[in-house]
Amino acid sequence: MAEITQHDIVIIGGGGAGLRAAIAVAETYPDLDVGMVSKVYPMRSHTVSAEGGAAGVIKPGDSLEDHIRDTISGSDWLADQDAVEAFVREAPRELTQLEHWGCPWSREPDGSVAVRPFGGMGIQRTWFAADKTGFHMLHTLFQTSLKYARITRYDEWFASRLLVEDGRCQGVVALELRTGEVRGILGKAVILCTGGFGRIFPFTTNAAIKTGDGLGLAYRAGVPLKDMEFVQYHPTGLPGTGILITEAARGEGGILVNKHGDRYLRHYDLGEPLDLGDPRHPLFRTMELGPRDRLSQAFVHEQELGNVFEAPDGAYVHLDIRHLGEKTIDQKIPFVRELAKNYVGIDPVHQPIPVRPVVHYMMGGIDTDLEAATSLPGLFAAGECACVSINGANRLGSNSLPELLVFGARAGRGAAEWAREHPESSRAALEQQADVEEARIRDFRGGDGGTERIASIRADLQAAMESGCGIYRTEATLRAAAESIAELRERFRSMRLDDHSLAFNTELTGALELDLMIEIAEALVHSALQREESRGSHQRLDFPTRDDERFLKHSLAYRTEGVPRIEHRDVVITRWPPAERVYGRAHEAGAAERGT
Amino acid sequence: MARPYPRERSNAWFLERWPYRVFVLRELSALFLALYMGVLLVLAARVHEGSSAFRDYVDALQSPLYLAFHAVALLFALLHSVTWFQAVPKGLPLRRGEQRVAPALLIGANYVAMLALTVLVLVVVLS
Amino acid sequence: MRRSNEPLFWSLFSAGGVVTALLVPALILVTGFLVPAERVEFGRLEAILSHPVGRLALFGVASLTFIHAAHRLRHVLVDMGLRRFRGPIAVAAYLAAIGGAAWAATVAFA
Amino acid sequence: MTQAPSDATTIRLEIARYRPEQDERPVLERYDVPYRHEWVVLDALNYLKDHIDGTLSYRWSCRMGICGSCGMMVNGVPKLTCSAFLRDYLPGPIRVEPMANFPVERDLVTVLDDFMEKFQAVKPWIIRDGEQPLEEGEYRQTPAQLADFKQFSMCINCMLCYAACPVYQHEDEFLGPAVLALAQRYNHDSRDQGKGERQELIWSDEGIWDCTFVGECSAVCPKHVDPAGAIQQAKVESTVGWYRSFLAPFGRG
Ligand SMILES: Cc1cc2nc3c(=O)[nH]c(=O)nc-3n(C[C@H](O)[C@H](O)[C@H](O)COP(=O)(O)OP(=O)(O)OC[C@H]3O[C@@H](n4cnc5c(N)ncnc54)[C@H](O)[C@@H]3O)c2cc1C
Ligand code: SF4
Ligand code: F3S
Ligand code: FES
Repeated sequence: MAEITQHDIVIIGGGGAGLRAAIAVAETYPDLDVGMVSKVYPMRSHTVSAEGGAAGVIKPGDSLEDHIRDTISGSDWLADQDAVEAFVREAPRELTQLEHWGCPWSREPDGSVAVRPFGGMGIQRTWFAADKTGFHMLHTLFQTSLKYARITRYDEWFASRLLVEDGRCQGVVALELRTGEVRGILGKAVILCTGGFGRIFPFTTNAAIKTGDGLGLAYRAGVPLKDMEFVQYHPTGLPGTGILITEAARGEGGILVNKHGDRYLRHYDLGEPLDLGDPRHPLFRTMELGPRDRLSQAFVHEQELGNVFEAPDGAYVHLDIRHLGEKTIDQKIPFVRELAKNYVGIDPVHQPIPVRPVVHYMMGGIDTDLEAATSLPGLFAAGECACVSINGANRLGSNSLPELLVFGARAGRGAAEWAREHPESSRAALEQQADVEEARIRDFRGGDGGTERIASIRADLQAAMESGCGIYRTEATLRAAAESIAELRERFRSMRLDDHSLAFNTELTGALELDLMIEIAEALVHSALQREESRGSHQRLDFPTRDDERFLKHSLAYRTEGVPRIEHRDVVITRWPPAERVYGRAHEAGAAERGT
Repeated sequence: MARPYPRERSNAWFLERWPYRVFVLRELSALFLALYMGVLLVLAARVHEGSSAFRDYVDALQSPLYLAFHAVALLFALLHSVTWFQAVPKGLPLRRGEQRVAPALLIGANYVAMLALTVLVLVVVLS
Repeated sequence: MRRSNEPLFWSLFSAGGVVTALLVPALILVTGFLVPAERVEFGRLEAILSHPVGRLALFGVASLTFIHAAHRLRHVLVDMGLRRFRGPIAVAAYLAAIGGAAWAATVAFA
Repeated sequence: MTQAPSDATTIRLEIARYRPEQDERPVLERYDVPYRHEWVVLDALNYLKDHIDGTLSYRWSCRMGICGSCGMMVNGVPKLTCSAFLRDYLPGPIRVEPMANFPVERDLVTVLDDFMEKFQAVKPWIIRDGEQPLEEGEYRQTPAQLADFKQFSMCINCMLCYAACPVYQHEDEFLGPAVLALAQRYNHDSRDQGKGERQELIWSDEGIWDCTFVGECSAVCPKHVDPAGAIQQAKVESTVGWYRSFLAPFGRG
């Protein structure tokens, strides 16, 4: 029999979003108690590896309107404009709040926070803490959360199933890694903050824990996954490991060159390169400061033209920051130097860094409204696992960290209000569900008779995703991927574990993750199949143009017993009608317009 | 099932890795400093007693045993000086604005002071 | 939580550490090698050690060295495994240092 | 360090295994894994887990030296295994053990409870008498003021410093290097006013005074936090405070 514990609110995930939500509850309703379940100690969450920064309008000369416009055009008009507005309005306040909690933001000489340029943004508005922004944000949030006695943590507990009764989400079943114990953790409201799922691809900047568990849990509980087809490739990952070289390297003036030394971005409608000595370099929304989708796509074309370096770990181009000089590099982007030295053996002060596009961020996620509520009453979601949506078809760099804060806080407050209004219901039924889940996990662990190793199924899944849903897709590649996934689902049924023990069984959690990864990979592929257009990061060679007529819509994937059912919902357009998405040229025109 | 294996404590940890061995030697330098101070005090007492008492003690100091002791003591004293200077910037992180004053500068200043004092001692004693 | 008295001992220890680090190698050079080599005159030594500054310096250096050494040895013995006897060790070490300092006083101010 | 024989194709790992359900104590098991020039020890462990023995347990996540979860003893020295290259240990074998000075939960996984408790005990959050309303914007902090604590804020809680500290090995109550550095991080933050609240614990015997400046904590720290320096500075501050409290017995301590 699974043991049961009870909280007012259960938060799954101790990353930026989860911690922000927990603090929001503790601050607004100190009488409520929070259980925070995380499969790793909170400060290990993936938010820790975000490097570049967090966007928020604070400087004179910048305006909310501009941030909104950059975000919407960056999203290729697939973002909901009411959501973007709310986000942009609240981001500065949230970032300031984090400052008050002790985040060591980099500063101007006068003591105000400093901002830096970032891809796709029309002005310097990205707050940063050197190039360890996510690290500092996460540690600040975690340390701040420690002062609230009513936050109870379940560190290294793996959430494997949502408890749904009376049409409401009322808790979660989780496995304690240390003991192997399975427990029902009840809450009148549940918030999913489980982060992204880059690990369904083989080559990603994402940490090992980013397997998308929360999406799988929600999907299985009947909540739709939104805009899953939009996968962001970051143009500058290190070959081999996929470790990210932050966009800040380009924000500070780094340039991309192909094997002929050509700044090839000029050929892809991203504007004309400025001389490196030109004080205007790097120019906003131009060349290297274009959006990620366009830069990654340019790489593929260069590769087809044979203009890139070939190597066993994959083709690459050069990111050159030598002209910044040792001092700037050590001051502004020291981590870039450290990573390049360690993982490719190159000191960027003297040599260009090899880089290639790498899966980085998932625009899609659990469908939520502006208050972070999902369609399942009592279930909320925030952070990278959610899709509100502000990122549409392509997220702008440095919008995700503030998103965690804004919607994490909203989710916390929303869940708290919900919890105050809704009493706990039939505990017996919940207990019974927990027992069923406990038995399922026991079976997983026992796993006799099977032959398939989870590592090989996972590798095949990742390979299928890469060949089927890469930077460019066609109906044929997507169908092939869908078929592979269906096969993998079968193979998973006959998986077997080497490890049958209770204590810290990471093979077991690996299997639980893989089970959910297969689900969301399937949702992704089928969402991509139905979107017969090219928009933002979703590029279909068989449908090369944007089609607002048919697809200015979100796709919603619902789980069924067969293939996912895909529905559509109109994008919320308020004041910014769809337009062509232009960089380089547009910036110059736009700047002239605004008289800057 | 949780049955953690308790943490292990070693009674010989200070022999296990070079940094620990150096640490223990560094600490033991104090023993030699103290012993040497004893010898110095005896010498001073002999000086106060007069030249013949002093003469006798100089004879003793010329024995290989004393010479060996002083050689070892000197090595330990130098180990103490080097490690002590190394530690100074740790406790005193001087800063000029954003930039930290290079620890090497502070360490260097200590060596300079030591050199100056050594010269002073020699001048006072020998001149 | 008991307020620690370590600052007292530690500051004396540190003072001793500084003085010994700067001076002791030179002193060993003189008394351990130059004196036996008969390069130092008796009269010179007598003059130095009878001079008030010389007396004070000898007392200062010697007593600080003893305190420094007592403190260090006290801790290293504990670190090396005599944790159980940490109390007696501390008492013994500082008593020895005080004894040493008293001896230094009698010699220096004789 | 031995030069890489360019034809190395495999390398031997000796891994400490402890399965509480079957082992009385940790035992070393030997595995041969492929050698690749660009691999770190963690890559070898992952290979091992995926292809040879799925029962091996260890923690890891970011594989880029920032999440702090992959600390282990590599040939007896605390290391982040995601930043320890196989090529630096040629020709092997490489001994991989759980971090020293912690109880072992399973294989290479240690128990963090003690660390987490002490971590919280030093109140690692901004403490202020009064809050400035958010509408008035950020607290001003000059780059120099930031530099005053920045180094101590770089700690990734990997605990390698604890694995290297012999005092922590023998003294259960000792707060230890990273936690003391963390306290300094807040005490030195120009926005913080909580020094008084932290002092009692930090300045106690279990705080800075148990440290005998072995210094290995700083030597093994992958993020150059220099906890030994933090502790030395706190000792100086505590000493100044101690004398001051005698000079001004009626003032605030
Ligand atoms: C290398 C890199 C650099 C980036 N840089 C930037 C940047 O500069 N600017 C920017 O805006 N964005 C950046 N991003 C994106 C941004 O960092 C992420 O989108 C964001 O941190 C996600 O935060 P989160 O709180 O949603 O999830 P995470 O921080 O990933 O946390 C997820 C949490 O959920 C828990 N969890 C997951 N599954 C389970 C389960 N089954 N049971 C229990 N707990 C579970 C985990 O333990 C973890 O605590 C970057 C991303 C990467 C990969
Ligand atoms: S101080 Fe250094 S070694 Fe210690 S936990 Fe922090 S980062 Fe790791
Ligand atoms: S190793 Fe330990 S003794 Fe002090 S200097 Fe570091 S904490
Ligand atoms: S895996 Fe994150 S620090 Fe090594």
